Amino acid sequence: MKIKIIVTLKSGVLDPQGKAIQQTLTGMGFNDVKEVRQGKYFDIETNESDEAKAKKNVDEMCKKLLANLVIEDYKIL
Amino acid sequence: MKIKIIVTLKSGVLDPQGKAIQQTLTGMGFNDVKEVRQGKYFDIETNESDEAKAKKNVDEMCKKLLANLVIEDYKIL
Amino acid sequence: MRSSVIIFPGSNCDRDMDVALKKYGFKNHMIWHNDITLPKCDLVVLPGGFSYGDYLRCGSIAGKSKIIQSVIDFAKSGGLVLGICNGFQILTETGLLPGVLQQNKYLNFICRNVHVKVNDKKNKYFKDISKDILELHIAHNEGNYFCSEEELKVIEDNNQIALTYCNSDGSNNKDSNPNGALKNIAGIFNKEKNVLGMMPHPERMIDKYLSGQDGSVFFENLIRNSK
Amino acid sequence: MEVNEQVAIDHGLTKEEFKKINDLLKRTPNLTELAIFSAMWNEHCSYKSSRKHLKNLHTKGSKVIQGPGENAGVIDIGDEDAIVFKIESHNHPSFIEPYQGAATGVGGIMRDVFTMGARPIANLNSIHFGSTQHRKTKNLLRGVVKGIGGYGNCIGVPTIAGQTNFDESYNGNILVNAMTLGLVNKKKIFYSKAAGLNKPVIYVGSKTGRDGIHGASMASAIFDDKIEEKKPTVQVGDPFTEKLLLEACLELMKQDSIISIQDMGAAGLTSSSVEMASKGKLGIELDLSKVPCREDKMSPYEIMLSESQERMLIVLENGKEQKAKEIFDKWNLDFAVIGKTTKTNKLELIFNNKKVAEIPIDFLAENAPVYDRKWKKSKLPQKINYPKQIFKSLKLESCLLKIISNPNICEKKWIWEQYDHTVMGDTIQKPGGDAGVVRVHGTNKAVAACVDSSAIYCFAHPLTGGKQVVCESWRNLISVGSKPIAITNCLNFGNPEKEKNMGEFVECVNGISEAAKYLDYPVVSGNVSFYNETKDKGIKPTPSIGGVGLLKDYRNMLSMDLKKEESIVLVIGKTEGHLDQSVFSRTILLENKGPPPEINLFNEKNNGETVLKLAKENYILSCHDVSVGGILIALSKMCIKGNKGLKLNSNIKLHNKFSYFFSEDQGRYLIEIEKKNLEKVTEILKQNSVHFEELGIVIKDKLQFKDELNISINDISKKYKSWLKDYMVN
Ligand SMILES: Nc1ncnc2c1ncn2[C@@H]1O[C@H](COP(=O)(O)OP(=O)(O)O)[C@@H](O)[C@H]1O
Ligand SMILES: [Mg+2]
Repeated sequence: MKIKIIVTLKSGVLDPQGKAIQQTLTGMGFNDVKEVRQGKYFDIETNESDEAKAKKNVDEMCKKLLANLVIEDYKIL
Repeated sequence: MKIKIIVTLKSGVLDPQGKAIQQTLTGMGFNDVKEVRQGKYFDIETNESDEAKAKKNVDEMCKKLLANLVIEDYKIL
Repeated sequence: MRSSVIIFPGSNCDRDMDVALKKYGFKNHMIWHNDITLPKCDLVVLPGGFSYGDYLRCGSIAGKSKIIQSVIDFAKSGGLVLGICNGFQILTETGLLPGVLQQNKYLNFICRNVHVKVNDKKNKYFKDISKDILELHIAHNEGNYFCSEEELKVIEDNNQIALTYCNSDGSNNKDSNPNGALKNIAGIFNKEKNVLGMMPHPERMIDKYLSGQDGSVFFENLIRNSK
Repeated sequence: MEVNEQVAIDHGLTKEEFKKINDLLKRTPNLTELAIFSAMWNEHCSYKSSRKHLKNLHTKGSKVIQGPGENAGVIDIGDEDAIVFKIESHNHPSFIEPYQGAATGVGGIMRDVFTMGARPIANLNSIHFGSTQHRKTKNLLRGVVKGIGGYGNCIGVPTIAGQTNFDESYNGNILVNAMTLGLVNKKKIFYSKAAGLNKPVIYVGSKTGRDGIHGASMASAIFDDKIEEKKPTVQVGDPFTEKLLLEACLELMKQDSIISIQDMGAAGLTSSSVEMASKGKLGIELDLSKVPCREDKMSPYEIMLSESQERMLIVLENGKEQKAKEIFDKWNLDFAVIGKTTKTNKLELIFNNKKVAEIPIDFLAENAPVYDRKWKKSKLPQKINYPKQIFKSLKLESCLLKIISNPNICEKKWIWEQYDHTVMGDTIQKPGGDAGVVRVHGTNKAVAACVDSSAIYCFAHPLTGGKQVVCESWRNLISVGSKPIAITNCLNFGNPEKEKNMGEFVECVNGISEAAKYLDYPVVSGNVSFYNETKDKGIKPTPSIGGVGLLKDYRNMLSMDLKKEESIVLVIGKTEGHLDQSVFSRTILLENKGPPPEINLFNEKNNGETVLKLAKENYILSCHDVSVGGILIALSKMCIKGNKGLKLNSNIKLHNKFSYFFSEDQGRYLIEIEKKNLEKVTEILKQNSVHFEELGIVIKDKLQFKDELNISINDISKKYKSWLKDYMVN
């Protein structure tokens, strides 16, 4: 089964990429854009077929590797 | 309002980072992981309050900047 | 011969390129990304560096800068456009060159000398070049060239592959591929061969005290051909 | 929030310090004021434990334009040119978040250099990690290297040299020291001293966020189990913005409008504004509502303590604001007039039209506490007597292969290939040699730089260790043919409140100073990092010395690769056979006691200067200093780099071949010379009373010694080159 994860910077943590993208979008004429924050997305294909178990595993992966909890939060979709 | 976007590599496009993560996870003992694909996630805060309009705008942003359609697909959540 | 080097915010090989072009006889002008028009010139160079910090995708944001439309027009009119490293990435992002440059296969930035083979000499960049194999320098994190199979077929059919990574004897194989690039591609042309994108930095190899001198071979040939 | 003693303690102040603040102010400070005191009186900003001893450092010399006390040191390299350089630690943040910690370390040191008007031309780094067996080491190393590269590569400044060490004492406390060299016109150096009344105070660069609030106090805190809670204070670096800031600042500096300029480093707006005012004996008034903020509702407390990166504070000439703003607009950076200089000698802060803090500048700077901490002297350990039979079963070849693949000796290419070391087109000696060398753009001059530490020696005997690091740095510079000019130092130590650690500090400083003075190799800048300790376990004393030397003509640069078959290799300096604290003793004999090798400053200076004389006469084909591992290791490296072999003389006078080949006696160099010059070289060496021995002759591809050693360079090379790569990849 497939599990999807989103990892985002904690609010308040500087997101240089997001800032540059927002400025570019504005420069391109997308004047409505107020803020852009960029994060990471992971698609994990696992052999575990029990959804609850799979998610528990993925939760551990996030904590141990996929997210850096110092500056990032994660969400399992 | 906030619009969320996910940009992923087209299937068939090599994802070295995803592969490295998969290997690391396996090395860490997560033996069930079959494949990892990494993508990007964007949170766009726009002043446009009409959802349909906002999404239309964001769709254009994706085409013009946020995704490189040669190798990437996008999805507006 | 007149050349223009475009400076984007975050370009960092612009000075090196200026030094190299002047050394081999170009009259070079530095052009700011916010300018709208190019001065009259024979060659436009998009230099290496980290335009916009490589944020989003390398070259993607620079690909939207004001000057780019003039560069595209210049290329379409047959002018020589050369993109080195980040410049190559920008050229693929603007669509002047096919494909994309992905992250290096082993996920590390690589700074070292490599050998590349000149694959096509029927163009202004490599016509009559005195060496078939050049030792050049690479310094990049995203040099892993990729394109779809259909596209690759077109590229190959048109002889658009300009340079391939090789061993010092010219043989191409996995060991001589530093970044995982498709078919060992280190540089490609557009169909008309007036636009060239390449990962290696010839401008860092223009005298014997630097990493080597094959950059000189490249520039000497380039100015001769653009006359 | 009501300020009381507990709040002060939570801010890292002691009870006594809190009382002193109350006495000075004659009232209780409000929370913002308390935070400002805590930042300024912190070890990191006030140097309260080290100041007394740093005064002893030798800092004077004919080439010194600016010694310690400014953002960076400045030395004269002839003509109109000067080099600005400094090293700085970013240890604690790098342990918590290796990528961002290391990246912002590089960013910070580069700002220190371009603040003074210099364009950065080279970066170096000294990094120390725990045991290679420790579970965290690999990831920390990977993250730190990526962070250093990520920042330096993006800015486009070559990383030309560095040093990497592993030792279990860094298991819980890695060291990341970053060094930058910049080039400036002697007449256009900028300083941080404010001058003049009612001058506009300008904020430029990135916006202020809640990053790193309390970073300065973290830098001086001992790690404990609560480390997780301290995490959110790590800053994120934005090298792209720094590149813009660099270009914008250099552009503004071309106009005559800057009176003083200061980067916002540790303790951000607080320390930058206080320092500028304090040096200028002025007051400063800031309206914090005008500070560009990234987040809503930031309080004066947060604005003053934020350690958001890529920001600068400038005092401008009146009337120059508009022109300056145009430059920062062009580079798309924030620009705001946030205050003015005043005659009150106070720091006065306004927020939403209300005064929120008022502190005499003196209280923060000059009246900051200074401690004369207790310290313990170290005894010189007894020399070890090695019984003869322990050498019996040893083979030269296996010892050589084991040592050359030791983590602290093996090739560090996996690291420096990730650093762009050739950008700017002037790097003529890349990492992997004794020192990195970059040309002074557009001239025949070149600058050499290296960074060294030797915690093992410093731990065994701090005074000797301190001297040794300076000498090693001097030798590395000589080995590339440059004349050593001056040093910067990053003093990484444990908890200064412990007598042993404080003693290590005091004696290392004395050792550094003694050697610097004797060699006329003054200290022009530096940084102290105390409290490198986790759960009571401190690091070995680790002063990192960054050295800078000058080559008047870059074409005379030396390198270590053997050049020519049939030429002769000499060892300069005497080999006494000192094995204690050597890699050989520690890894082969498993003995880690005993004194470090002795330093003889006379020989050190004489040998070095004589090597330079020989270089000047063009007698030297290649040169390498003998450092850790001893002669055979140094020789092997020369062979590997030059892809040549060496036949060692069979009549070398040996007391014991192991102590001859692997001892780490100081003051030695290996030089390769042409056979035909042997006589002339010998004569010069004798004239200068330099001890030397003929070691052998360059041959094709083997390292040979009698019938005891016959090994292909290829085999040695594989061992040398594969260890780190294999370690990191597997
Ligand atoms: N972290 C690093 N960054 C850049 N270069 C490094 C780093 N670590 C080691 N090096 C390079 O590897 C080489 C070997 O270092 P070292 O073992 O200290 O040399 P030696 O003792 O022979 O002088 C040096 O040239 C140094 O510049
Ligand atoms: Mg050395």
